[in-house]
Amino acid sequence: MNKVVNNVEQALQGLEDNMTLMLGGFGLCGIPENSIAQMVTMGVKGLTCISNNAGVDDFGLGLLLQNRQIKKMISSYVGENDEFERQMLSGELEVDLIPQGSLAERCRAGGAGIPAFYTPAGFGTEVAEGKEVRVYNGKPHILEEALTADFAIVKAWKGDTEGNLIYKGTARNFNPMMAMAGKITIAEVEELVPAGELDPNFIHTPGIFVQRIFQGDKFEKRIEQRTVQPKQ
Amino acid sequence: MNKVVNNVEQALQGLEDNMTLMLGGFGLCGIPENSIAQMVTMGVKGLTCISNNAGVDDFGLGLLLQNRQIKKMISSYVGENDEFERQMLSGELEVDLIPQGSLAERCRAGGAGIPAFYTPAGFGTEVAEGKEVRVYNGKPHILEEALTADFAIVKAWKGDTEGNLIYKGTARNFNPMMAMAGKITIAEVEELVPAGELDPNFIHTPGIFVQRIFQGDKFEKRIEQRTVQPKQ
Amino acid sequence: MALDKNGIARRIAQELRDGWYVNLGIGIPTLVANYIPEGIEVEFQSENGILGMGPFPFDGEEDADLINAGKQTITARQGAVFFDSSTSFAMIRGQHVQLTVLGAMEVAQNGDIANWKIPGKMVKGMGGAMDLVASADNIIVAMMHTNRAGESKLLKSCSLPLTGVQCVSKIVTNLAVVEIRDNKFHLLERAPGVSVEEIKAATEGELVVPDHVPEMKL
Amino acid sequence: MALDKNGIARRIAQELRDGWYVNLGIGIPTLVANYIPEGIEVEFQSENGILGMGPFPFDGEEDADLINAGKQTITARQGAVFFDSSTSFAMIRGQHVQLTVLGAMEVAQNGDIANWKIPGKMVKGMGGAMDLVASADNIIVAMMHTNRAGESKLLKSCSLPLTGVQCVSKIVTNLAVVEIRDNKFHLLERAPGVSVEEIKAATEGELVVPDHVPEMKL
Repeated sequence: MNKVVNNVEQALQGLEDNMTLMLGGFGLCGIPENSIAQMVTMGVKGLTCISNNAGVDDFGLGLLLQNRQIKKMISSYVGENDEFERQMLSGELEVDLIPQGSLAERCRAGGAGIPAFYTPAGFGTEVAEGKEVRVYNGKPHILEEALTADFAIVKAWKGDTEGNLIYKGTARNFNPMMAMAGKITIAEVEELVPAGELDPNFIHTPGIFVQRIFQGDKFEKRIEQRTVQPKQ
Repeated sequence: MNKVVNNVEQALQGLEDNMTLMLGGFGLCGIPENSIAQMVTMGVKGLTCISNNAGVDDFGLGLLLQNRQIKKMISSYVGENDEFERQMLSGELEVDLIPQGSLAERCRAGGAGIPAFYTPAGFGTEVAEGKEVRVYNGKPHILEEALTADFAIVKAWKGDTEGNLIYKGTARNFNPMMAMAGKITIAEVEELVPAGELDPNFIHTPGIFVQRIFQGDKFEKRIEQRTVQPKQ
Repeated sequence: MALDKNGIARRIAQELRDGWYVNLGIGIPTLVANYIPEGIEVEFQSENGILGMGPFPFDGEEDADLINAGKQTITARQGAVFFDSSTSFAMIRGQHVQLTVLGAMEVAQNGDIANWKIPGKMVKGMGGAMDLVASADNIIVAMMHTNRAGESKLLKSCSLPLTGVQCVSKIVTNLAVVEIRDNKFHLLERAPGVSVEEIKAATEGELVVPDHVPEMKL
Repeated sequence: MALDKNGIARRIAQELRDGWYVNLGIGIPTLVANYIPEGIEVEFQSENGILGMGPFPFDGEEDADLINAGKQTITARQGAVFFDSSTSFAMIRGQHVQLTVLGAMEVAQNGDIANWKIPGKMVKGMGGAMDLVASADNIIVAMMHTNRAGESKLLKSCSLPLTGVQCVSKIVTNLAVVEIRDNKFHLLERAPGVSVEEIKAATEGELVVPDHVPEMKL
């Protein structure tokens, strides 16, 4: 079986209106740029997107928002996107805000066959509304359920033909858990290498979680907050 | 703060009778040999040991069993140890047998602040006795609780002075989850290097989980089943 | 003639499909890796933390840090990957492994399996078997049709403590290939030269026998 | 004279202890890293996946793949480590981080905190704040004592949607250091030149004032 597809068009085959997607990344760091651009081209609509953030107005998931392709966002923080805030306040966009740690763990749980788990995060807040509460170690915890997706789309630094992935720096973030939780997981990588070139001891996402892999045409890797100090 | 201790004696300071310990390893692969030898020397008794296996009669945890230092074992498979089987059948040793995946996940949960989770493993078997059952996705799951330990003792290939660890091959196994779940986590490593020498992108156990680290004097690394094919 | 262990493994290997990830238990299942059909690529997962398990090492090249779940020294193939036990069972529990092959002491006609404990006698533990059988969609049991005392291991209901309930899809024994459906054993194939009568006699549970039962092609 | 943001950060830095792992929120908390006391080593965790965060990079050396939770470009110190989001929150939820410093819109005298939402107005989301406040044993809030309208942010009870309940241990504001105990605010220190009366006037919740309230030493 060959997991390698030639381009982003082939990678996203079967991605249709009204599907649930997971998209890796934290802010604009480690997002699957090529796949997002292709989704704009495809014009798929009514999407439910599980992603920690919603991009900025003119990059990342912001591009899909501008285009009204997203029906619902499941995120932890969406502060950098004015269009998002406008659509949310006007009611055009459904939004499910989830504590970041619970979001990460719910994706991992979805990939790991754990349908639900208890966490203290969100107890006593509106996040806990309608959720079961149980006290462990003298502390109330709420029951959170696993998340899965029709497609999980992740971005890695390097990948091999078996689908094994490694990420770079803090671009790892949500990508490994989401890779586990997709019915079909697509990886776009900066560099695709033959199986055997990556050290088996230092792989972040084992290929078993990845169904399709391709080398992205172009990675802009935009920086959201360029903070520097002058050279002395 | 300095996590580096000079020797195994210092590493195990405070380890007392009747404590609960986690010990990494699968079979004899990746076990903390130096710490186990030291525990024999110390003669601590009444221990509850959480470890996937129980060693063999004359190596690994088998040494503590021969010495009657273990009160209770929490394991998934103990087939290679005759003394274990004898003590268990005679009732001298308490034994809690847990499905391997549940054992791994319960340790991770203990380290990750997740007090309980649902898993399908063991439903309908004696493992499920007294445990809550809930149906998710049409399939019954049982509720399993987190495990923690007074001391978690792990073995790594390399470690640095910050406590960051990397493992080699299949010697990784239970070590990373147990490292997370100890009130005090002790790492014995084959090679201890200064902070900065390990690539921050390829560390298996972040130093935050490790309180004490030392370079082991000697690693026998015994092979349990030497299976080879002749060179042609 | 009834199959030997290698014959059982050879027949099970015919069930492999290209691109599958497969977990092989200890014993007969391990032998399946020796009979992968031409033109098919599968990856073997061992629950102690490797995907892409290769054959035994050459004499003198064995590595104490590279073993399989049976604690045997192994090698890693090109493209292999090592991981920890919680990731390993995330693969298993999350149904990323397409086929699980394991041995059994008893299988019941409703798909229940017992393979980990004989009360008062054997207390080795379940290892990863309970996670595997509770999670996998596709479970093939590899075993002898009868035990050493000549008693059937394909039963109306298991007498030993269960490993998992209603989970076995197929059984390949020294005598037959049997599918489990609608709480019954369905005879699919006979071992070469083995008669339907012999299989019936060796099966305690309800066995549905079609008009024609083909011989295995090995 | 009331403290500025840097003064608040400087005072909070005095709470650091050698060997601690510390998570600093966005805003004033980030500044704490600039005032680590002599002779103390702490490691900063950023929940997007780094432990051992260093200062901002030199101009021209910024790396899009190396940011903090505020999406700012950063550097990694010697001995740093990168990890994924589930591991990051395992550290936080599992109480491996000894101190959390974060901002707030409101804090109540029982330790409740609100810092993520203004109904009908601000919908940025909670990010990692709910996990942090629900998990950490030691939470210091860094904020101005009053909001832009001059209203107290130390309240009998929060009016905004909560981020966490009964979790804040200490508050450091431009006016004072306040501890939360027994469902009351306890005044520990005054900012240099700020009177107890000023602090009382700026505190809506119940404030316990000891006979002597020392001035902060900065």
